Amino acid sequence: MHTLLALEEKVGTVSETIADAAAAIQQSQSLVLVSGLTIFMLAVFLGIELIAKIPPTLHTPLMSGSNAISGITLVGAILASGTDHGGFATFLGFLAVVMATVNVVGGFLVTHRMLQKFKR
Amino acid sequence: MHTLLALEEKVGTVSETIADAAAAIQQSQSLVLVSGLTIFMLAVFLGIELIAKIPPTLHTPLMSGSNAISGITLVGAILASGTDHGGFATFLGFLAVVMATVNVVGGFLVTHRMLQKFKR
Amino acid sequence: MSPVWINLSYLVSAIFFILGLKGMTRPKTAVRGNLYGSLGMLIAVIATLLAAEVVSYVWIIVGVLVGGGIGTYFAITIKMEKMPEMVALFNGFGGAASVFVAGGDLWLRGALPPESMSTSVIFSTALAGIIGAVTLTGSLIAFGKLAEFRFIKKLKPLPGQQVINGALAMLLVALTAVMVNNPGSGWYWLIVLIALALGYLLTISIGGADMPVVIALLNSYSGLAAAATGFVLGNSVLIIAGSLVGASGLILTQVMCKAMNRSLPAVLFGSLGPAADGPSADEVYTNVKSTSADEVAMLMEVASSVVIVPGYGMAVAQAQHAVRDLTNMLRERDINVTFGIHPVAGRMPGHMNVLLAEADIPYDLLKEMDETNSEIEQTDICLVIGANDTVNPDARTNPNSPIAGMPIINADKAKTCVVIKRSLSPGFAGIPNPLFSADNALMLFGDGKQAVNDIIAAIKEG
Amino acid sequence: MSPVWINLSYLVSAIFFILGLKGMTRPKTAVRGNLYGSLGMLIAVIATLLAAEVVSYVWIIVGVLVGGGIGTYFAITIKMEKMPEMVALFNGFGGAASVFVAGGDLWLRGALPPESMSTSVIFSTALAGIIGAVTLTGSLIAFGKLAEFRFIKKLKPLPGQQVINGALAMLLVALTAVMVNNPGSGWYWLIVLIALALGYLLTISIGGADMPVVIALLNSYSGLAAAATGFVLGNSVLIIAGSLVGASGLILTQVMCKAMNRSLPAVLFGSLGPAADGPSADEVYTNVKSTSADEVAMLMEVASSVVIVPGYGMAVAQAQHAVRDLTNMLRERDINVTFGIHPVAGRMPGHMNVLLAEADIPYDLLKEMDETNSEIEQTDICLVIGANDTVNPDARTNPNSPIAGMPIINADKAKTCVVIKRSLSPGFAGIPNPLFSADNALMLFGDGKQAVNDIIAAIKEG
Ligand SMILES: NC(=O)c1ccc[n+]([C@@H]2O[C@H](COP(=O)([O-])OP(=O)(O)OC[C@H]3O[C@@H](n4cnc5c(N)ncnc54)[C@H](OP(=O)(O)O)[C@@H]3O)[C@@H](O)[C@H]2O)c1
Ligand SMILES: NC(=O)c1ccc[n+]([C@@H]2O[C@H](COP(=O)([O-])OP(=O)(O)OC[C@H]3O[C@@H](n4cnc5c(N)ncnc54)[C@H](OP(=O)(O)O)[C@@H]3O)[C@@H](O)[C@H]2O)c1
Repeated sequence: MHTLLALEEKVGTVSETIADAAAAIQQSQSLVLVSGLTIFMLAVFLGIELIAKIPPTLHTPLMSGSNAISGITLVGAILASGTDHGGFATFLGFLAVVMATVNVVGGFLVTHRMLQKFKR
Repeated sequence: MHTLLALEEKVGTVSETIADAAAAIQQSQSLVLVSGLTIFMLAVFLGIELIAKIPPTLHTPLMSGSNAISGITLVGAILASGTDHGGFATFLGFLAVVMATVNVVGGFLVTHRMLQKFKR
Repeated sequence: MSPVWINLSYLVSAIFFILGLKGMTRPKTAVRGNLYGSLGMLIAVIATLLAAEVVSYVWIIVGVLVGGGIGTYFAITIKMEKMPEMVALFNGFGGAASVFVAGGDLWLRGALPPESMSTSVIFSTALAGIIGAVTLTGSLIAFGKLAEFRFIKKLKPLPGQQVINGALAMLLVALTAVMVNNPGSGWYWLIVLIALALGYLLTISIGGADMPVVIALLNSYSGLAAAATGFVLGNSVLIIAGSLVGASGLILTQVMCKAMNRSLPAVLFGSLGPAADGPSADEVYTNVKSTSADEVAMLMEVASSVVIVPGYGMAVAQAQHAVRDLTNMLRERDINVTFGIHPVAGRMPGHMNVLLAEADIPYDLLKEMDETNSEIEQTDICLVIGANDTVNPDARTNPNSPIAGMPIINADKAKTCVVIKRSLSPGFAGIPNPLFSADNALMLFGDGKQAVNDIIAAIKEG
Repeated sequence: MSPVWINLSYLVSAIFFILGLKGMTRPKTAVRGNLYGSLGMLIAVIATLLAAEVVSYVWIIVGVLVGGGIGTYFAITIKMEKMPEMVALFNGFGGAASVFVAGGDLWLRGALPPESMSTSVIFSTALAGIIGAVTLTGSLIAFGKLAEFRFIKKLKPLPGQQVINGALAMLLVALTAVMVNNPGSGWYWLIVLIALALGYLLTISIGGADMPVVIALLNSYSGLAAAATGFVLGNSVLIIAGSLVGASGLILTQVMCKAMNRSLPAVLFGSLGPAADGPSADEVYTNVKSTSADEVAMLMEVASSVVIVPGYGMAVAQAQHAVRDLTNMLRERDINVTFGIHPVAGRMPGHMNVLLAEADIPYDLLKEMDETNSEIEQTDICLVIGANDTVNPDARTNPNSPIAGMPIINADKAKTCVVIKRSLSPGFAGIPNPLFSADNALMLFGDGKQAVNDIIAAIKEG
């Protein structure tokens, strides 16, 4: 009985700890959101400051280059198509990989081609 | 005995879960560091871009104003002096609160006083 | 790699994206900036491939090979004047990728315990779907319009379209709320469908002088879609890269709005209707005087200043190298030659600059619109090559014109204005141009390249 | 408030800091920018007060009242020419606060389970201590130098100081490593002590033309210390605000280095030694010609262009209002008056601009150094008021001078140069100035304000 009691007690504290941990995890999830928002805010301000000074000459290359950067979704596509759970997600991931790669590779290449002309 | 066994089993899985949770927490701690670094990086770039265009006229007010902003340590000071654990930490926190407040209040005020002159 | 290392790699990749964008703001550093950007992408992709979640590589490799092949092929073979279309198409692909990634993630979460479906994640998923889908159809329509496909021109906005758009937007908000409370792939795809329709409707009704604004806006959207996907996956590099692009697109949108003298709401929800009260081509073209290359050559020989105003037609005719030769020839004869670059000449912001740079025409001859306009009355000859809407005085004088209020290059105010184009057919906005029958205007009909070469030959002979 | 809401408030506060800094870069928006900054601070402080961790308010309230009182008192009563000292002192306080916060946090962690002592947290703690302590003593010394305390001037760098500094820096690295492996408050305070010594030694040896760089650098440090504290506490608003300030200080440092024609390493580890081979005052001042207000007035009456070069002495004499009156008077007589502003005139970057703005002297009369120098040879009278080092031609001609290489305003190249100061005593850098015995130079000895008023009176009479 003694052992049983001790065990029950242990289970009790253990459950509490788990509850605590779960709460902490949930908390930290929300904090991940907040830090995501913080990062978003900073990047938006930074983007605005970076581009504010761009001369008209570079509008076209900037659009095509930044468009290539927005192909960063490729990272998400790889994550989606690379999981083992397969099926529909892999299919969607595959489509996304194809499209994002077109965007990335085509975008950077064509920008490079254009900018070559600006070099003297 | 049946209950005992079940309980022991429970404790077993429970400990595993706890270990998992602990690992997750540690992981998330490191990720907090990484997101801190990300925020730091973005803010540094942003600071550089923001200030790059400042005219010499505003060098003095900028220094005194940004100096006041660096008094944000006040937030940390409040956290340190407001805990219940008291003693040495409270004392350090109190000192920090005083100094940071001088920095903040004095800094913003004197900047305001200076900038008034720039208004037309 | 452990999550921490992966995230540190993402940090490095984000730094390269920032340096890349920064580099792209100056001609000297632009090439390097683009390389930095692609390096950042490479780092992010490699780090992701090494993530623990990624276990099967087959489809990734196939996808990258297929996508890379297509991208490379188009990037290398596309002609410079077609580039705007291609960029629009690529932009649409980016939006589509966000739709699929968010959808795939949602599907995977279906198998996980419900805690993984936090409100913010589901909300971000819906957002990624909406922005991505709007970007997709919007870009496809823009692509069609830029490529000047016939059938796109035939697609007319529905009557009461404003109301329909508003209703669809409300519906999207409502469905998002439903989905947040009741996460499921079904709702997601419904949302995506509606957003696809919205993207189509929003873009189909925008035309003429407003397209540059829309193109910049779609650029911004593709970034925002990526950022929303970043919130779905809790992935900082997606958030950073996406919002950098979103912000830069927003700034460009603003720049375009200013250049077109439009407000953003006016572009998005502005008056539609094909300006039925505009004069017809027959009314306008009563006094058109046609000229020959020889006559133009003679005019040039006695001129002391020439302003060349290039437009989309110069790109179509691939005339930029011929134009450079003409420029050099005139400058050798001590004639002052400058170029008047309208901010939306061509089919993409800054398009003319790229084309003229391609032909090695020195930067310092390229003047912005305002500068050109301030000197145009003292200019002997304004040579318009394949430009139309950007020199249409209706924008200045006719408040009912679809391009009313758009600043133009005042070619009609030069002492003599010579216009090179193949016919009297209209430009992108589809409206007649009173410049062509102005008293001081002479039309040199013909293909842009041929006409310029004819002028060169005539000057050599003369 | 729950942590999420607090962090959202911090986000809002960070936005205000960004808008604030952005505003401070343009004269028109600077006042608003400063208000935004203080609003951001208010939000951050209130959110923190509502945090669950904060349970006892007594010491906080007392601390805020005491600190706020002191800050307000000084901010309101300080004279404009003393402001540089005060900003330096405040800066030091910021550094000290970081030291105490990091120390307090470490002490609190001592009571928690060892997991809370992650490597990165301890490392950040050490970093906050080091940067904060260097900022503290560095700023105190800068304060003393700017206030020109006697005893600070007497403090001489130790022989072989470079080596000592290097050794201390190494020691700090080693102790940080020890502390990371073996967290404890003892190690922390040892590190702080050594860093205090390092801050003292680094700053005490820097003088003359290099002080502006150091002041900007210390400004940057105070931000970096706050950012390090942010890593200790895992607090994003500290990281953001701190690194914004750190970055802006870094940019200013670079600007100052450029203005002084110095490289940052040269400033920090540069040649010390009081340039013993410079000429003595007696050697230099052989040909000093003294003048009177009447004579200056007569010169002014026939001049067509006057450049006024203000320096720290104008601030000390509070002469800026008199200078404005003189300016207005001369301009009424159709004499072209401009001001030549040296970037480091006064005791803080941009100090002169603040003083002249205080006296309502129009912006557009204020010219930067380069512009003034390009026109100085056509200038009839260069009126130097309380400037010394910034018009010392030794910087241009004597490579052994402690200010060698610093760009100066070439007052000696004007047709006539009139210098107002009280005596032949040196400026901040403590060296004689050959300008004062140049052939075209006239000295008007006296207090700046009095002398300018005398000139005004003489012109009125004449
Ligand atoms: N830049 C942007 O960002 C952007 C984006 C989207 C839309 N747009 C719109 O595009 C238009 C740009 O104006 P624009 O003045 O550059 O051009 P435009 O108004 O589109 O006119 C181009 C002209 O070039 C002529 N042309 C075509 N091929 C030619 C050839 N081979 N040789 C000689 N001429 C040829 C055409 O007349 P013929 O057929 O008679 O030869 C046509 O009138 C504006 O309406 C603008 O709003 C701009
Ligand atoms: N701006 C910055 O960021 C900064 C920061 C730190 C250090 N510094 C240093 O400060 C110096 C600034 O040069 P500066 O040319 O402005 O000034 P300065 O070289 O410091 O000389 C000031 C002169 O003003 C005279 N003066 C003092 N009180 C006066 C009064 N009441 N009436 C008339 N004259 C008076 C003094 O001569 P008398 O005593 O004979 O009257 C002195 O020679 C540089 O060495 C710079 O490196 C600048």
